[in-house]
Amino acid sequence: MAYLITKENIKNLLTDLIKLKAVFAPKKDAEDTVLFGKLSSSSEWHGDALLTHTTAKDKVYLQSETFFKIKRNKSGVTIEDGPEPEETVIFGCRPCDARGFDIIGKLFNWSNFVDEYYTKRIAKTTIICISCEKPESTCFCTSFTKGSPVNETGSDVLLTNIKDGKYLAESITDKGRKLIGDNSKYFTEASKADEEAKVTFKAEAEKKIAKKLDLAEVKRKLEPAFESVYWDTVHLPCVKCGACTFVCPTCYCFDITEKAFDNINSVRVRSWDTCMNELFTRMAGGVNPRTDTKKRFRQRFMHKFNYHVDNFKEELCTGCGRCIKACPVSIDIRKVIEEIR
Amino acid sequence: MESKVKEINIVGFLCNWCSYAGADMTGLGRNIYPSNIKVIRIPCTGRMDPMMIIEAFHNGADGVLVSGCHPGDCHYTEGNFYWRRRYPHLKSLLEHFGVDRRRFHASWVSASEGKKFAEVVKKVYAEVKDWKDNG
Amino acid sequence: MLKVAYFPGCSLSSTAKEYDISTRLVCEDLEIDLVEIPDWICCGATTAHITSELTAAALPAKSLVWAEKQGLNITSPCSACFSRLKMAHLHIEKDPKLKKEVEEVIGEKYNGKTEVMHLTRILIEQYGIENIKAKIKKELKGLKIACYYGCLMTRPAEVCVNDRVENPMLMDNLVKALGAEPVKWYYKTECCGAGFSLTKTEIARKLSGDILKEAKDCGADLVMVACPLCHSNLDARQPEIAKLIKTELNIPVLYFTQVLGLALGYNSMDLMLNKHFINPKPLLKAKGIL
Amino acid sequence: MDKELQEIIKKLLAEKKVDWAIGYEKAYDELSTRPAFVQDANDTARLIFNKYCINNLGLYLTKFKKNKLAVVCKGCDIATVFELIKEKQFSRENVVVIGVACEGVLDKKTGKQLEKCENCRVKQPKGADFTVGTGKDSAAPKNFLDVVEFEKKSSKEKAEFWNRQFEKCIRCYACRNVCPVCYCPDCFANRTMPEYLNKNVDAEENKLFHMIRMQHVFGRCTDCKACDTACPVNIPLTLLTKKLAKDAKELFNYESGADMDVLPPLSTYNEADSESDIL
Amino acid sequence: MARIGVFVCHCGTNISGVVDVSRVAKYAESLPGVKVAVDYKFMCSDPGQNTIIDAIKTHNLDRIVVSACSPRMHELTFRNTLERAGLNPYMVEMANIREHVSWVHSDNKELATEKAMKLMEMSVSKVRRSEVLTKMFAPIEKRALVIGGGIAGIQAALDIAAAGYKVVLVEKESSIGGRMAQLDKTFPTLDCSACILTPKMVAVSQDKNITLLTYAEVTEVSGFIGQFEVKIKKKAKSVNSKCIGCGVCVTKCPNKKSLSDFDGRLGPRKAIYTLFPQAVPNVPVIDRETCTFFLTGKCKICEKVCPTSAVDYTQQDELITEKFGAVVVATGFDIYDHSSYGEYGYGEIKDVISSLQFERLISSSGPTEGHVVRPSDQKEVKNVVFIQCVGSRDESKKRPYCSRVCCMYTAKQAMLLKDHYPETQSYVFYIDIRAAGKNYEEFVQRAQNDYGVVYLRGRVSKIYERGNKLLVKGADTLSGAQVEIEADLVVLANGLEPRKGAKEFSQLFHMSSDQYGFYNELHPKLAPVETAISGVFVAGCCQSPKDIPDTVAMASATAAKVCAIFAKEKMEVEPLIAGVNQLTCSGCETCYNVCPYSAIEMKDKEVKRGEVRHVAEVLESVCKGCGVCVGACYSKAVDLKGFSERQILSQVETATMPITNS
Repeated sequence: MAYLITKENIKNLLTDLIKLKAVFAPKKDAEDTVLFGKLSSSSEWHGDALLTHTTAKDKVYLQSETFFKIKRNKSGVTIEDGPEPEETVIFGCRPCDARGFDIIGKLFNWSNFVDEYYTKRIAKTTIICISCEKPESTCFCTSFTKGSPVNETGSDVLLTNIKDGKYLAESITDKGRKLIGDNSKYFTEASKADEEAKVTFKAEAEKKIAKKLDLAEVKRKLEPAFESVYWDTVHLPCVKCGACTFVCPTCYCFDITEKAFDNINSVRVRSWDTCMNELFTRMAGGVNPRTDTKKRFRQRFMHKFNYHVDNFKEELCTGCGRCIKACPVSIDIRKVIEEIR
Repeated sequence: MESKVKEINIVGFLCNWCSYAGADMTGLGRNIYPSNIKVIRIPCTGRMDPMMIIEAFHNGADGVLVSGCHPGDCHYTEGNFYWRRRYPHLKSLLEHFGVDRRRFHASWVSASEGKKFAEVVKKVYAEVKDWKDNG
Repeated sequence: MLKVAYFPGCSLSSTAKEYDISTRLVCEDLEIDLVEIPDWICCGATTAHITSELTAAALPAKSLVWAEKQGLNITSPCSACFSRLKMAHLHIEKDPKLKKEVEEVIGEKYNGKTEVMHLTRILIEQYGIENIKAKIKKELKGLKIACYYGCLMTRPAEVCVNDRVENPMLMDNLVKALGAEPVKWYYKTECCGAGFSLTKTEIARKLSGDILKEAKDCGADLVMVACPLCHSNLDARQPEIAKLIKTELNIPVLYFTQVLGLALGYNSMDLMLNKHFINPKPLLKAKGIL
Repeated sequence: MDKELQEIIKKLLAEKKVDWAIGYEKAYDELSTRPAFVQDANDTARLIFNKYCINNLGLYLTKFKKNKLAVVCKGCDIATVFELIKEKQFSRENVVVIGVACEGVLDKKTGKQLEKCENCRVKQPKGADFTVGTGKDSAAPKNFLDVVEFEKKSSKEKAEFWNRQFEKCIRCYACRNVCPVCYCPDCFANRTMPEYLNKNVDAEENKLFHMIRMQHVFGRCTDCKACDTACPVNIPLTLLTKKLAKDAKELFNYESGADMDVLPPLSTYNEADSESDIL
Repeated sequence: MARIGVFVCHCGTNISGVVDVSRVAKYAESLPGVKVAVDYKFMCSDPGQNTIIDAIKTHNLDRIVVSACSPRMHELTFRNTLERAGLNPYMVEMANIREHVSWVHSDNKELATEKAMKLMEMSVSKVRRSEVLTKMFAPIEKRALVIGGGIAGIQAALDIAAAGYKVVLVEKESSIGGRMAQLDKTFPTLDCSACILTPKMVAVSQDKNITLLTYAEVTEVSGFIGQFEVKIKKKAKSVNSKCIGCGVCVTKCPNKKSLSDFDGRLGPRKAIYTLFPQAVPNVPVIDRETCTFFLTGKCKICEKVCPTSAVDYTQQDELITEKFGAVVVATGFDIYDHSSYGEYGYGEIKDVISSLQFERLISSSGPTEGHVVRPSDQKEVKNVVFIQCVGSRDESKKRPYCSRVCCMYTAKQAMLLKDHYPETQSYVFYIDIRAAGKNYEEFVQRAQNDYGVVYLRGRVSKIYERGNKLLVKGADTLSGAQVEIEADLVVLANGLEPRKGAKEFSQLFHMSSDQYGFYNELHPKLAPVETAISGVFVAGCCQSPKDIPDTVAMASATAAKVCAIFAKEKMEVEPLIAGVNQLTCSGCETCYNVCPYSAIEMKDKEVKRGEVRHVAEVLESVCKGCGVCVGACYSKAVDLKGFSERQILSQVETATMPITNS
């Protein structure tokens, strides 16, 4: 079902939502950094930037998630769960971000393994996504089967700015339908013409994305390329920081640690980790199968475009291009996989 | 007021040869000073790893005092000279990060200056308290 | 062209007018541009520096600041003025507190960029002895000169840059360059007694007498000075000294600029040689210089 | 200029004077460049230099210790090279410094010229083995006005400011990993025995990381801004690195990378050092 | 998991009078790893220690905390206790709840008790991170190197050799003897310097334990106590061991163009020369810079006249490397160069001479065969002025220190002069007389009373030549008068300063020196002959100006120190020292730069298979455990045993967390 909502009403909707739930939307700070931040008023929403500096991933898959607290007492040890997630709305993310939730959602719910922390949070999260009009030079979402500036995968509601100040609102999931239903006063029904306007919008937006990769070809080239000399030189500029993976909507690797606060209280925490970090694969005895930058660098691309495709039939990437922008040495993921030999 | 006194936590790093011995001398002279200081014995102020001070503040210490031999008296001849360089830099850096200058102090206390050690602790306590009370 | 800020000082405007005239004359001849400091004020010699450190530093500071603003080094032929300027410069540089006070008093900043040089140093180090030689019109052959430096040009040691405090050679080198012969003597920096010249004249007479006698004993034809005070003691008092020690002295005392002027070909009137008590003309005529 | 640069490197590689040359090449768009590693004398055509060449290539010297290297350096980057030589990370003979005259570089994120370039006195590189182009140094020397302004804040305001900044920090360690002097084989942040830094990411823990990193690079940091420009969430690390430079200058009259014969301020001492603040 | 015992001491009522010790013990029991916690009246007493030993056995403890007095008092006691209980002695930590708690917080017993609990908890945290440490032993090369063949070096070498150890004595001149050989007589006994020195020199040459290397210099030093490796350059003497010391070559050598440094440049020296007649070894050397043959290729007279064909022009400098266990540095002094004194004529007035030149003039083996004559015209002297404190006690010359010997030798020289020439008159300008020493003051009094030396308290303002006399102008501050003395000769009492090149030499050993270049002793009172470098000792004037008896005493002291090292089979090394984890070392040399003891060595080492890196290594026998390196290391690669990063960080963490009771 498609609706129309005006920009004015979007703000009204936000104002209402803020009263009920934790609403995260792009916010701009004094250093011009745009991040998903908790809104206290709808005016804080900064809708001008195409992409936030980091993704909304951390609102569902927390960078540091407290699993449980441990308390020692006379009778032994008691375990106390981490805080319960609250009802959350992620507003104003982009289709590439939203599709990231779809991709890691599958991983955290893989065969007989369910990650209860992620599952619990995503169930309480409604994602309102806004289609992209003008891509950045780093965008390449159209290279993916499901990728598109108006893609709806992962979103609960998709907003598309079909004409000035008027947004086409499509409810994608039950959560989305409920949200529109609960706030129906801000929505009007969309006409056929409105829905057609979106088709034009899509065509134009996709046209603007210059780079389109043949990912099947990439996969075909990657499979035998593990020992390729290509990796010997392509990794050289990489400084092995974790910027690319931490801004990625799909990277999900983590580490679990414990910290004692005093002689009685301690806590177990899951934190994001990155395959670029040399500690990532280092084992207790000091052995490290991925000893150098080359191996770590290779892993990132192999995982995203080869191994993950084997397991999930889709790439671990949505083409948002954040890693390209965040990379301190401007390594271009598109160029790296395109030129594999 | 009692609870307030207890709330102030000062970590003291004393070099083994002068200031720790000086603090022992304070005891011998029965000079009373605030009990808020918890002393960690180090061989020399040159051993003082700035990280330990940063960690102390990070862990919630209200104040830190590092005390060593007077310049020229170092048991290891020059350890305190290195500390004397680390201190102003570290204090300035910590201040830049928002750690108030009243919270971090250094002193020279020789093995015979028991009275002085008590005075130093009182002074540090007063400064930390001033910061805590008046921001 | 060498350009220097010029601080004549009070003596050179009065009793030592011939020093000023000859200085300007030789500098013009050598194409050294002396820029007289406009509205120069008293250097504060003797009276200021024994009473107030601040006054002693602030008075010369005015001139120093002007020179610094013009980007010039500063010189004075008078040894007392030179000494005050130099000492003020050094004191201000060394003592931040004094610097602040001075700057408050004169209402201007002094950055210590200007260098205070005695005129002899300007001539020998900056202008160059070879360049002077090239300008000489008349070599002063056969003239034996005792160079008398006095105290203010060479003391304390800090002001005596590039020269020996105990046995200065700047003027001797100049004399040599002019073709005359500097006599080897040890009274170059002995006290002339100027400090007592008004209060205890007998001391000044005794000390100046020693100097003149030594110069004579060492075979000097004339004494060459760079200080108006030395000059007045050695020249003006010479007749009474001679009477006192019962020795025929009659040894002319000339400013170094006058001696230089002679070598550059100027005559007695140009250099105001007639202004001295001991008439140098007979000697100079005898040596074939005039 | 690019031609000249390419020719120099081509010659060095062809004559086997160096194993690797590190320069810049175009990256994903007109506004971005990236480090380029060239081993083949015939492969130099991609090397360029322009106002988008923001990376400090001195960074890679510690990673290629065993090779003879040629490295393209802006005037400011040369300080890094000298600092690293001073810290014995490689020897002067093993590195050919190719200085490039620079008119200031632009931050790829903002498109604005870096603040350090406004008061740069090494636009014409000094101390390089080869120099390409001529640059005109800025009239005014480096100033610390922004740091001085920040220092005026109360400690509470400072703490609040940094808490807001470090809430943003995602501990990707880009700042550390692009830092040329952060070359420790095993950073304290990675240690577990003892655990100086917890893996937990929150403002306090993040601040601890930055405090210790800043302490560790004191007197070694050349204020090259690599960390500042690398930060994916724009934390103004320049305010910290500049503070380090200011303190080094004011406390110990030291400038990193400036004088090869002077030891870093914390590696030496002077018996006459000030102790005005010591009780 | 650690098994910790906590022992809380009452110290009579010293502690328990203020601190609730049972509460401290009870709190200890709640801490992780603590298996037993007890309190006792006197923990340090025998029964107290037995309580600990029993508890260790009963509860199978592997480490303990003693909450009692200062560790400076009883840490050793409890280490011994642990050893007796069969545990590693370093597994004890003390919580100082007496000096740091009960004695200073008696105003508030509650707070005092809580602090005691906290300090105990911090010690528990620390001991949990303690590691087993073992004393180490290092081998000792029982050979000593003595550098400098003056009286200090000679004495040290003789004493060490007398104890039966091998000594190599290195001297840069062609003979040993040093400054003392230049002196005529010595104060206060006026016995002849050569007469008392020569037997010692001969003893050196005859001692089987001493290898004498003259005309040789130390060029490179590496290693550390017990294991120094020293490179010595033996300069080519051009005369080989066949020489019998007949001296014909010297007599016949026609080249006397150069001046003898030994004679204060007052007399000539041949191109082939022995330093002085009693030289040891009595073998001449050829100075290749002045020898006619080496300059022009012609002459060879010495070769022709030598009865044993000992002259060998083809000899080359030789570099030898030797190992030593300890080093005595006795490099001596130079006299202050008085050319910086303008008032004394900038060193340009020929008849203003240095004190050492006077020694040579009055010495019967000197250039004038003992005739004191003016260097300018060789005329005998009548009036002689001595000026003291030239380059001593003079701020303006940056020599504010007293050279200690000048007052005495000036008095001696004035007396000798009068002895030789009774008609002479001496004047001494002095600041004040420093004659502290046995029979010293009496000696100076004798000079004044018996020898008629006129002592004038004041400085000389000017010396200048007037005719063939020297006019000395000065002040006599006692009478307030200005004095003018017409002198024939002025003798300056030049102060003592370190040898030229002393700074560079000290860098060979990484020894520190003071602002003048004198080598620093380890402690000005309690370690006056040791240096900061273990195994390197200093003797004589290279450490500070001193007279012959002090020098000899100091030399013997170094010998005793060296023998004490050699008397042990192996060197015992305290284990509380630094260690480097080379895997994490970045090789930045920061620790190397800051170590006060040069206990860090930089090495290229294979740290992982196939990975050679430039890394630091601690010389275990040199490290004294100050930890400056740990404080300076950015890579956190170096750590200090007993005060490790883990231990201190855990103390910091514990100190800042509140007291928790479950």
